[in-house]
Amino acid sequence: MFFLQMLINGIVVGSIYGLVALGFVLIYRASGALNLANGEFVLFGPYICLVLMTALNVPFLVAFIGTLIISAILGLVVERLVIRQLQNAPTISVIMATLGLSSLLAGAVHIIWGHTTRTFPPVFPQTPLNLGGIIVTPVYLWSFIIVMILLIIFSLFFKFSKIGLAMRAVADDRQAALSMGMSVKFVLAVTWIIAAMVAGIGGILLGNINGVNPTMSAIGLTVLPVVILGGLDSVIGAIVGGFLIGIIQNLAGGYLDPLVGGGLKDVVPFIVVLLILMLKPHGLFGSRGIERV
Amino acid sequence: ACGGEDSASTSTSSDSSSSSSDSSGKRTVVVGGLYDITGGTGDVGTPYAEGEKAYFEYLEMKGGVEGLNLKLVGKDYAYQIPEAQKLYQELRDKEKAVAILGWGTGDTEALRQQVAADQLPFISASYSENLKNLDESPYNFLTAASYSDQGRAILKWIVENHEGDNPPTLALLYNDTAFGRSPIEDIKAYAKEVGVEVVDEQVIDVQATEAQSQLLNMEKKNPDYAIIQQTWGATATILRDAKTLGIDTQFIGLNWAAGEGIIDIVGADVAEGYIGILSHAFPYEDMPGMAEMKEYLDAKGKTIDDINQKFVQGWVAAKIMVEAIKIAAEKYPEGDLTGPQIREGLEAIQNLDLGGLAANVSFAPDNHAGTEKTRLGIVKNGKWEPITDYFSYRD
Amino acid sequence: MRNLFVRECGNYKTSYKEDMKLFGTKSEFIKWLILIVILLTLPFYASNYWVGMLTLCAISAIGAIGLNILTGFTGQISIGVGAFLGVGGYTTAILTTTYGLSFWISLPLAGIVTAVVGGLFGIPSLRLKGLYLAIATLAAQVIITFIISRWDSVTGGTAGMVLSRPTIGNFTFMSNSSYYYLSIIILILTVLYSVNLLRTRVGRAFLAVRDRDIAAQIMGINLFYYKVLAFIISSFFVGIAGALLAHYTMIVSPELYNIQVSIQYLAMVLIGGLGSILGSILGAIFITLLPVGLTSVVDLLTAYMPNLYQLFSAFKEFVFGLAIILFLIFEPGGLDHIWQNIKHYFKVWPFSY
Amino acid sequence: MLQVSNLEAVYQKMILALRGISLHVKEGQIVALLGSNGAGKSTTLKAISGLLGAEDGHITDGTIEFQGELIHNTSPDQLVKKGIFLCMEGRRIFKDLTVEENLYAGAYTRKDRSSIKKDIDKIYEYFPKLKMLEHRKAGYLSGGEQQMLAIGRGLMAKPKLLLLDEPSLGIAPLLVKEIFENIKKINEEEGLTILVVEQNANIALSIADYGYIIENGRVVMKGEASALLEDKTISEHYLGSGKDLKEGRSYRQRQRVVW
Amino acid sequence: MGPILEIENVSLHFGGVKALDQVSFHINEGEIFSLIGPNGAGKTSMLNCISGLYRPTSGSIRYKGKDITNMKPYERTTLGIARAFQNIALFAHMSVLDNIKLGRHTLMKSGVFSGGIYVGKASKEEIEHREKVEEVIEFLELQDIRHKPVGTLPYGLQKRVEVGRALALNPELILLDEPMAGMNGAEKERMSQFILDMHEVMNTTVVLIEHDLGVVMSLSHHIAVLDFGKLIGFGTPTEVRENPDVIKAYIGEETVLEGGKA
Ligand SMILES: Nc1ncnc2c1ncn2[C@@H]1O[C@H](COP(=O)(O)OP(=O)(O)OP(=O)(O)O)[C@@H](O)[C@H]1O
Ligand SMILES: Nc1ncnc2c1ncn2[C@@H]1O[C@H](COP(=O)(O)OP(=O)(O)OP(=O)(O)O)[C@@H](O)[C@H]1O
Ligand SMILES: [Mg+2]
Ligand SMILES: [Mg+2]
Repeated sequence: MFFLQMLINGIVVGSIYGLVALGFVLIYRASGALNLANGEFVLFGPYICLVLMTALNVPFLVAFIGTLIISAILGLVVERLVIRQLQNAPTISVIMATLGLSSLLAGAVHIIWGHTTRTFPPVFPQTPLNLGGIIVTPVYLWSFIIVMILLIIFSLFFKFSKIGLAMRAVADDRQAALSMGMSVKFVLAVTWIIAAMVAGIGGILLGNINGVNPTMSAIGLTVLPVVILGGLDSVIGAIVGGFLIGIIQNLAGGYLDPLVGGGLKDVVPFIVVLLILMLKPHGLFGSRGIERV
Repeated sequence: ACGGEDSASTSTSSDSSSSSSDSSGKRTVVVGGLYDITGGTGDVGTPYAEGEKAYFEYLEMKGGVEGLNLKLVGKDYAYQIPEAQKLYQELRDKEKAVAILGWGTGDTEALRQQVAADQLPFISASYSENLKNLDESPYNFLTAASYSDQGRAILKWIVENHEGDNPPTLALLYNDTAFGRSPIEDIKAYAKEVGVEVVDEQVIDVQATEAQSQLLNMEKKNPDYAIIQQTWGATATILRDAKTLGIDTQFIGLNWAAGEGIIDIVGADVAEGYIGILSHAFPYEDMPGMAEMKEYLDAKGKTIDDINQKFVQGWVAAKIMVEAIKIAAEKYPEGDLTGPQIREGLEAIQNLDLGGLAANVSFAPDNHAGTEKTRLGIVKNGKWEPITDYFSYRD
Repeated sequence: MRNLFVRECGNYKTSYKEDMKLFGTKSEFIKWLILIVILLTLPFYASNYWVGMLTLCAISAIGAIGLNILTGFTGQISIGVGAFLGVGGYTTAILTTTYGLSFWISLPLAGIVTAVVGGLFGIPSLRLKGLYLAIATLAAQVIITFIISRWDSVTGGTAGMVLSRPTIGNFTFMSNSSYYYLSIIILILTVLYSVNLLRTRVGRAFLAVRDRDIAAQIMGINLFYYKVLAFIISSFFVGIAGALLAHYTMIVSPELYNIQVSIQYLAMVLIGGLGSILGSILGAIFITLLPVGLTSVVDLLTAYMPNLYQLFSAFKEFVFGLAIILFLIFEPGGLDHIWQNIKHYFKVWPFSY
Repeated sequence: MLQVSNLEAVYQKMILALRGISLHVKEGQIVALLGSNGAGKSTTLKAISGLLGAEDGHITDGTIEFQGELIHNTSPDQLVKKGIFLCMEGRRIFKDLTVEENLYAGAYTRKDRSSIKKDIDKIYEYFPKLKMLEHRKAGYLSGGEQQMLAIGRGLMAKPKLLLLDEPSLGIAPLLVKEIFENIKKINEEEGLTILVVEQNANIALSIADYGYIIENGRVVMKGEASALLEDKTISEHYLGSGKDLKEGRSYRQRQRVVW
Repeated sequence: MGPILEIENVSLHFGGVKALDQVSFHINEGEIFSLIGPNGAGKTSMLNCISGLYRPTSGSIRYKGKDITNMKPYERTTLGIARAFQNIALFAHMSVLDNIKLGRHTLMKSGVFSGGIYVGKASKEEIEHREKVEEVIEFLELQDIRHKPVGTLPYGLQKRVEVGRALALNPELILLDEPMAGMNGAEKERMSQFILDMHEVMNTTVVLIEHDLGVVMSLSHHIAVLDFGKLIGFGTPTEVRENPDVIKAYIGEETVLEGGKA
């Protein structure tokens, strides 16, 4: 029972990790860069949703869609004003720029919304569900469902849309992609828009769990092991990685923490990742970089 | 004397705010402030900083301190210790601050040696027991019961109020930082002394969004009480997950785990019955000490709804510092006030009446812990209500 | 794996070549001499505060040079510098405080211990590349700080340890200016060493590993050896910087070495210029002083609008981010590149091909 | 169809690569562009297809006209939509995509998605080797296989004007002939206009209608392909002297090709 | 002169693909040896096996009688095996000079200490080797571009720098993978002369992959022909030219008639 509860906990918590990790994967697929501002992207969503819900008094679903739209705009603006300017710069500069972005966005959040923790009016039912002795909070169940839906959407998207192909081509060789008639700008814009939207969704779910305050952006770094475990360029990897890390964390918390005096929960993902990388240098699902001479 | 001050006096710096007499013949005294506004503890750091500033503004409103030109120069270090170290240098060298109002445990401890070397009295919002040690921290002052004393007070309360036949059992929930671990050993030692059994300890990260594995582990030991040494975020996580899992342990938070914010975050429902250390008064409590603050708020066109307990806490810290400066200024009417003189001022404070905003404080050359007294409160109907008066575990 | 450091086309960096020229001509040498003299006389005319700030800059510069050797020259991104600074800091703390060793012995030992730890965490570089390696170093960061905060008996746990300033005979490096000299001299030695190293065989091998590791192998370069070597050398300097910093602030605690620190160092090398020693120094100065500058602006503004202090504080963060972004957009080559352009402007090379 | 006039281009604001090139390609023609290493051939093609920007290059002077429209300020993706497609030098296949995906990438701008599958099969007919490698990541292909893929990708785009940069690079002789025969065939059957840069002057001129020779960023000679084929200087410099290599040389006395 | 390199039953499989299938041949010391075959025949894979980038699935490779099948690539370099790549693999950001200097890596000694101190040992070594590098530069006529970053050079010149980098190693065995790709007739002739000089002046054994049969036939002492990973022909140019399998798979009837000129 204890084990099962840990397992389920891991999965539900992992679904949020997966969601946030997805944002990283999308950006990586299109530009080979790590979006270190992902955590701040996550931060924006719930604030916007909250403003829509409390200040404008719209129902949650409308606020949710509104948030998606505004997040999309945020993604677009970021791409236009920052990423596009660095089109010809090395990837590491782009990574650095996202770092700058994270500081800038965090500053913006502070300026606009201040420092206090805000809470969502209850959106999801508050009473925990008892599934045969295993207790799950509805918010987490919802994140699990949403993650699954997104997984399907993205898999289909990458399979059937040209953008999916273009994203990978752009990441592979930008100049060659241009010569194929792929608009690098368009591809990047779409990627950032989607990534911002995904982050927004993750943020809203997270905000429903623990309220919203600027420190929430820390999730950005927390999920890095997830992304790496799954493989930087794999959508399915992000999700599976999310579940795995969630489970590992909970099991470690459940069984190992009592032995070492606690605190392993936050370190264990990194240890696991280090070990797994030794066996699979590109994560579980990441594609191997090709080098031929 | 330290080298820092030596070369400062020979420097050609042309900073305006040096601690010399201005044209009106008043002596300028600069107090430095280190705030966290934009960092990890910004939610409590900001009202605290506002409280400190408010007190200085209030003083000015009331005509200031006789013969002194008192200034508070505060800077946001975003809870980054290296930044705090830089800003401290700036306060010391550029602003010529002679006393510091600090903030977190990490940065206070990081600056401990330095302030001792520079001889600048330092009051921070960290109530770490370490700082009581006069050999190691000769310039640090504690304005409220240390975390350890808070824990001891809780233990005393438990022993006195525990119902049931078996001796009370206790769990400790804290995070892996200097702040989190600060009282743990002392609490364990004291628990042993008073016959409370510590059955479990769990480490929960400051930024944890869930703590189910830890709580389930704790549940196995089924403690009667659990003491929380966390900030609001993690405390909220603990209370919520405990509710979800149907854990019936009585949670009791130290001062940073208590306060209004916790109710705001988890909702009155979940918070109901949660007990916490109330080291300072809430604005809505009708304490005599509130009069000054109300006067200030009126002048600013604000009400007590605009402030919270952390504001009060900052206000009190500033007030104690100013009190010390007044004493020092009286004793040393000539020349610039220096750090050691202000320290003397602080050490001369005897049973300073804070009008119920906090326990009265006294210092002495061999005691920098202002008080051991604190009180407990409980959340009832979405509001904190004190359940004890200020008391010391020794009482 | 994509090479993270190569822009898709065009605009090639020739910093290595520039390095060769750095001391190549007599006039250059004289210029550097003048610079050094300026640095060494600085405490005589700068305020105590600025001497303190520059000390911090110098210490950061040592660490940034270390990181640049790893990231800029060998192409291995590290997000673990913070923890390695900690290893240096704790080593010297333990050696001087617990074992009573002299600073002058513990300083190099701190470098060596950090080098060993860095080398250990460099072992995954055999198989990991690019961002995967970067995250592995992040893991190093998390694991090392975890160990430090848990190894109470040795490290004092989360409470940290207290250090004292170094002494020679009766003289203690207590004043800002004396510590400034200490740091600056070590910085100069670091610069001399790394500039020389990087223009000789080992440095070329580093660059080769960064640019095209397969070709490098065929040139007879043992990839593993050089990758780990880069970790070792880099960590050595980071360890030295950590030790210097620890004795400067006189405290070590796990919270001092968090990931923010790692990220700041990464920012130093990127803003300064990857693969440039001078860039590392400029970057260290920039990242150390920009917040200071912004604080002054905030103070200035607050003086007029005291009620907006909170807003301005947040603005600081905002502007900091903005500065980094603008910088990357308008000068992707880093501060080093700007410097080169300025130099180019004022100078006609006596013998340019 | 394509008119390049007095084109000047620089890299990194200082390296002058083209110094006033003028070219004319008529609809339905195959035009060959010859010249030694560094002459500026690739730069010319990149300029036409708008790809200089990605290499920090700029057109500083001159105009490019395609079907009566000035295009030197048009973005590369627009140019592909207009019907100009460049098979870049050095293959530049997408390493991480499979062979098939690379071909799909070639057809990125095409609207007639239904016939793409059919065209891919056609490419496999031209290059049976590719069919065998269909699902392999392109990065693992041999040099020549990659080159086939690059050409196939160009054909997939169904452009009006195809720019080929050294299609025969690294291709075995038998296949070179086949490729050029196919190019000629497509040109004749589908009226595809082609501008080809080639080192193998012999074979390029043999299928071309017209030829340009550029050196140091300038056109130094132009004419009907057949006439150029006959020219003696050309055969010496571009085809090699044909002398026995082992005769009469010492490396101190080597002659350099100077125009 | 005996064989410098002996390839024995070397096979190399990638999943289902047999890039090399039981290939055996040998290369004599001091000769110019060519490896030809259609695209994807396995020529580059063979060089990769020789230089250690691929490890054969089975079979062995002996260099000067010593089994090197399982040696690391960088170890082989120290034995005097150098290589230039088919797809240019230069260090694009470095100057021509530094690229070639890198070729001398194994011949130099300065390390972490002497290099960092520079004065003395390292500086002497740098100057000493600079002279050797200049010789290579002169040999390949790269004088006027020696300070240019190689990334900005035209394709043909980059190929030449690659050869130079390999040559700087003072190799006994040099592996050249299509060094003349992207060159016109005259340039090929020039590269051919460099190769002949390497062979004659420097006494290096040359292994050459090249699709231009004219060049191959006139330069090589021996030729091995691969097709689909199998060795389908081996011998002197004349022998290979007349081998019917080779004609069918690679040369083509007409080409032979044209006199070996593609
Ligand atoms: N990215 C670049 N940056 C700077 N200079 C460049 C760049 N690409 C080409 N050049 C320069 O432009 C000139 C023309 O180069 P280009 O590539 O057009 O020659 P090419 O005729 O195609 O030669 P090749 O036959 O070798 O391919 C050369 O001098 C080359 O050095
Ligand atoms: N690392 C690898 N993974 C999978 N397949 C490979 C790999 N390396 C080579 N191959 C395959 O092995 C075969 C032989 O490739 P190789 O590069 O040796 O050919 P080649 O003879 O050099 O051809 P070319 O003349 O076109 O360069 C090809 O079909 C190629 O796709
Ligand atoms: Mg070209
Ligand atoms: Mg090949």
